[in-house]
Amino acid sequence: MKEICDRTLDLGPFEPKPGDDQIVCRCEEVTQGEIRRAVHDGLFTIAEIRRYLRCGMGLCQGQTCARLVKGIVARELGVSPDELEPASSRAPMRPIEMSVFAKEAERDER
Amino acid sequence: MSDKTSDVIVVGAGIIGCATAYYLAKKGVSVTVFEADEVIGNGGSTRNGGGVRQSGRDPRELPLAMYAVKNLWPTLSEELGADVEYCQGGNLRLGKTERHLEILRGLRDKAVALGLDMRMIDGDEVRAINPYLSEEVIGASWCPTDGHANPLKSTYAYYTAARRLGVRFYSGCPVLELRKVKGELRQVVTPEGTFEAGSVVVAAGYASRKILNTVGIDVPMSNVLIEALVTEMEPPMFKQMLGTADADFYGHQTSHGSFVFGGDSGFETVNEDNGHDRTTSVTAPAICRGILRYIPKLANAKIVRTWAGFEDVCIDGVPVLGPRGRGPRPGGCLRVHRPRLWHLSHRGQTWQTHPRSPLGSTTLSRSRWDSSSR
Amino acid sequence: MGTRFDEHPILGTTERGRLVSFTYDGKTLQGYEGEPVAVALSAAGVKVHRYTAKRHEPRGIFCAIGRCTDCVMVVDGVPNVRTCMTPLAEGMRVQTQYGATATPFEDVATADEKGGAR
Amino acid sequence: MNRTDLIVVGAGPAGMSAAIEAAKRGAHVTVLDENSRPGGQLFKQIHKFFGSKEHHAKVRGFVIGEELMEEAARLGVDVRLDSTVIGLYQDKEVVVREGEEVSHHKADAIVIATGAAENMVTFEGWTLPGVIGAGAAQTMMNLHGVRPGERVLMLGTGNVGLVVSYQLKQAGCDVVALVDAAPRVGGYGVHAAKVARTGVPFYLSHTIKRAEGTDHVTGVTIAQVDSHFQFVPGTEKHFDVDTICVAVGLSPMSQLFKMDGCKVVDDRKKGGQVPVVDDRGETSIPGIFAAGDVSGIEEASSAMIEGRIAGLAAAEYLGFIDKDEMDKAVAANDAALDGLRQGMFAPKNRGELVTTTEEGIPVSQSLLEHGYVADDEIARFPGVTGRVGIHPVMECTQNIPCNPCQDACLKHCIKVGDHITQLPAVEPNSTCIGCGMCVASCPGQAIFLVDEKDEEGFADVTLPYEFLPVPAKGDRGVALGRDGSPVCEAEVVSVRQTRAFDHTTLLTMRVPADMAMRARFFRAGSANAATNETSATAATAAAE
Repeated sequence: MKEICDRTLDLGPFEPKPGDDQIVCRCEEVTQGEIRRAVHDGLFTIAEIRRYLRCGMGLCQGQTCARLVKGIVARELGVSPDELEPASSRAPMRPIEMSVFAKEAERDER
Repeated sequence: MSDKTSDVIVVGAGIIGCATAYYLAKKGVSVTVFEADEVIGNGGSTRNGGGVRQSGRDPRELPLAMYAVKNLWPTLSEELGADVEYCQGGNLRLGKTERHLEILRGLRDKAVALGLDMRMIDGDEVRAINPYLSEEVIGASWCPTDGHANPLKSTYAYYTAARRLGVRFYSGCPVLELRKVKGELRQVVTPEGTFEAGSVVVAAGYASRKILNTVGIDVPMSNVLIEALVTEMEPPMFKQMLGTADADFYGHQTSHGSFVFGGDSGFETVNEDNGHDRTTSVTAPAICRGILRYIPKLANAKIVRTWAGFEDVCIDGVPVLGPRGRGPRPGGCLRVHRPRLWHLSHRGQTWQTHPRSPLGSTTLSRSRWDSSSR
Repeated sequence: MGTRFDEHPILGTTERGRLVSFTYDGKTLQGYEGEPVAVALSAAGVKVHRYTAKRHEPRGIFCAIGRCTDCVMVVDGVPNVRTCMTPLAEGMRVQTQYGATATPFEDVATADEKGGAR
Repeated sequence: MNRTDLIVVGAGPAGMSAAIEAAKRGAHVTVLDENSRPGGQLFKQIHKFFGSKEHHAKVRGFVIGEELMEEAARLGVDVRLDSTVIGLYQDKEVVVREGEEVSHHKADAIVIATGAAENMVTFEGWTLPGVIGAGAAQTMMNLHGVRPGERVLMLGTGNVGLVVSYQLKQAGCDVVALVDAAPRVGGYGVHAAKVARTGVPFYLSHTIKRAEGTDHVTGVTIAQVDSHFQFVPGTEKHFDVDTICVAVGLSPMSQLFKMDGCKVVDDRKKGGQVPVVDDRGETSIPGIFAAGDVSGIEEASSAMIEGRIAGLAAAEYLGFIDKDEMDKAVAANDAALDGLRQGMFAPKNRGELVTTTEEGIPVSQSLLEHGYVADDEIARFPGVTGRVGIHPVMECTQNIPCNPCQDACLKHCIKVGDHITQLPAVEPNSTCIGCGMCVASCPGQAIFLVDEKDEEGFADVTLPYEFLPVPAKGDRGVALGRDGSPVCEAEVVSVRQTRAFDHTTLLTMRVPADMAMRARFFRAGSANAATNETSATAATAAAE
């Protein structure tokens, strides 16, 4: 995304499109329209979109929607999805109960 | 005005930089913001626990916090046109032992002296406010006007609002050097060229130190990795911001339903420095243990994400805010901050554009170290 | 509805645990011990596992391997349980999840109205 | 802290292969997998695998899984199931959830073989219960013995979509249509053909317009799309279904690499975000390796070889073998991998249109556009010859790395040659004895035995059959053509089931002589009482 350094980049007015009401992030119920609008508001990176809208931040952590969100953002910006830096990956790889994460197994040294 | 000049240049697009830019633009000031990272708000602004807190603050910064809670936060969502999820649910700082209560009373005394409504309550009163807390909690300090907000939404709400007002943002554009012209700080050198302004505001977290070094200013500060976690959506339980006398953890339930908690493992100062904002294998479990000792009911809440980020901390734990040099001078300003939600946006308004700032002229100034008898 | 089959041309006879009873929104159903709760529900014709928090839309089995949010229900009082990963046990109490609770949205709305009138 | 030489994350084909190779060289290996059964996706793969004899070809996926487990157990590999990796932290520390607690594991080398996750597409109603991933369908029917639905529409004609459609039919579901927005079938033609001949219509250049229903799926409307993937008005077709199955590709599950700071890139030819690796699978962090789908989506057979290479490289990194020994062992695997990466479906051809075979024969357009080779196209392929007396007819028309048929025939009637992607040809002077081993061995179910008895006016066609109930000798029914439509009446004259056929029944049906090269599937009952009536016709009528 090096080429989009100047955030004043004009994407033109936000115009509704068919499918804007469709859910993209199933976990957090974020729609295509919300994502498109956020890009027009100046949120040009996947990290910003995720933090602002919570898409990809639910239980599945973007397993299902990351690719879809990337496609929508790239289309709005007029760039290839490959140019967008994907969001960071963080533990836990699978959701884990607090009580489990808190409990360290007895040491089994070998 | 040309592309490369503006009234003010802000270095750093965290919540402080974005808020400063927003309030200046609102007053008709032209602003250019430079962010080294490709992502806006990628430092402490989006890594913290979201507390909008007055209690437990250093007396030097408390007036700012109180001003913000009174004048700024209640209408912020409306003002910025985006829900920052502000919730004035109060702050409970919990204690389980007499020693804890002693610490809490100390905090209370300092706060009350400056006019903050903060009082000690016993265990039953605590559980009347928050019935999910363990029976082991014997008391707490209670500040009903504290609360929490969503730091991510707040940062981006300021950013998008500033952008709407015409603030020019450059991301992925590090400031390489500051330059003085005729003794006044006027120029900012970036890979995109040299930019000029009447004032320069440095709000770049720990990077501020290196940037300020280019004009011979040093701030005694360091970089600390803070870690936090978030759970999936849970049924609504409580609205308070929680903390403990022992600092086991801090956090709250968001309006979305998830719980956000931060804390530490105690190993922070000796952690291997890998130079990355990655979590360690011991901290999140330590935070969980801390939480469950106080809120056993959260045992089944599932964590979906943990994260870490650097927080810049000055040697005395209090931010630097004020003009370069000994006193206020038009043009050439210096601001360094700890990325905490409450004071940042506030300062942009009061100090730069508000006629009656609650700030003493030198309370938070860098000059506080100049006069120290080292 | 997910009909069970006992014979498969390649896999032969399906092995199942013992038949146990559990409740689904108060109704008694039967399934095989150890199979995922979602499978027992599917075989019993249950398709909707939850209604979402924002749009109150129905969701059911989607990934069946514990990666998505869609099959979560309130199991034995605990919300957000991924039923596709949770083995069925005798006497389990399974409830449709509304947002993050087992209380239907209509009931929440009614309770709010009553609360407001007080 | 648990310490070992090598930790492998993922007990799928790649991970298990890596563990086995490293353990063979003396390394202590721990394999971690979140599932209760090892083998990764192998346990849902009930079809016979493509490839060569050396690499488990014609063995069913779940059996390969069992074989890998046995070998690992013999070598003392510590396979920990129900062990969910929570994260990969600094200094090769893996935090693992086991039961209701977490444990910390450290190794000097790590192989990450976490596989892939399913992609999705959005359409109106895609969140309704009844819209499921293809993996969900496989899990429900192949692991738990429950049909995901009764009437299913499949979106996606890649190998997953094709294979799962077939599996749905094996589980007794009615697959009403296969739909793909692309203009051509994405997966192996033979996988498509075995579905098409059962009567399932293919709709290429079509996609789902909406899933219908209030609380769950009760129907679906598809429509044609133009070359820009925009709907063509007036082309809508409706189907009554209770399930929509989505199989639109896989993405590498590379999060662990990213979490640990390994360099990753987006690579469309590899299916998404993958770690940057050298030719031994080593990432930008020394001692951390990648193998299998996580480093680029391919077939399981490639994943196994990649796993072996990563295991050897890890053994060398750990000092259990020297570089020469590794290079020698890796070279053999490289050659095999190279072989598997040839042909029309090689990673380098992803997204490309291949119009002729390596032999210079035009690819069947009907296969690409409808899922079956048209009657007037079939004769041009080298496996298809007509002659009096029993002989194999190999309707294998695309260059894919696979040659079990060649080995299956003890009479050397079938020749693929040294180049594993060549189309099988009938050896001119060989004598077929009708043993049927080639029919049962073909993972694509593309081989038939045809016995043309000209004087008597009929022909016997032997076909692979993997459905229930198995017809009995003497049953009368209908022979279906490659396109799944009835072509003539047929009578079952022989039903053969042996261990060597591995659950594939060889059904021989008698048809009129002129149907010998058209009749390719058997359906019990009369032509009118067709159970799987061409739903397409009905649907189109309904839409009009």
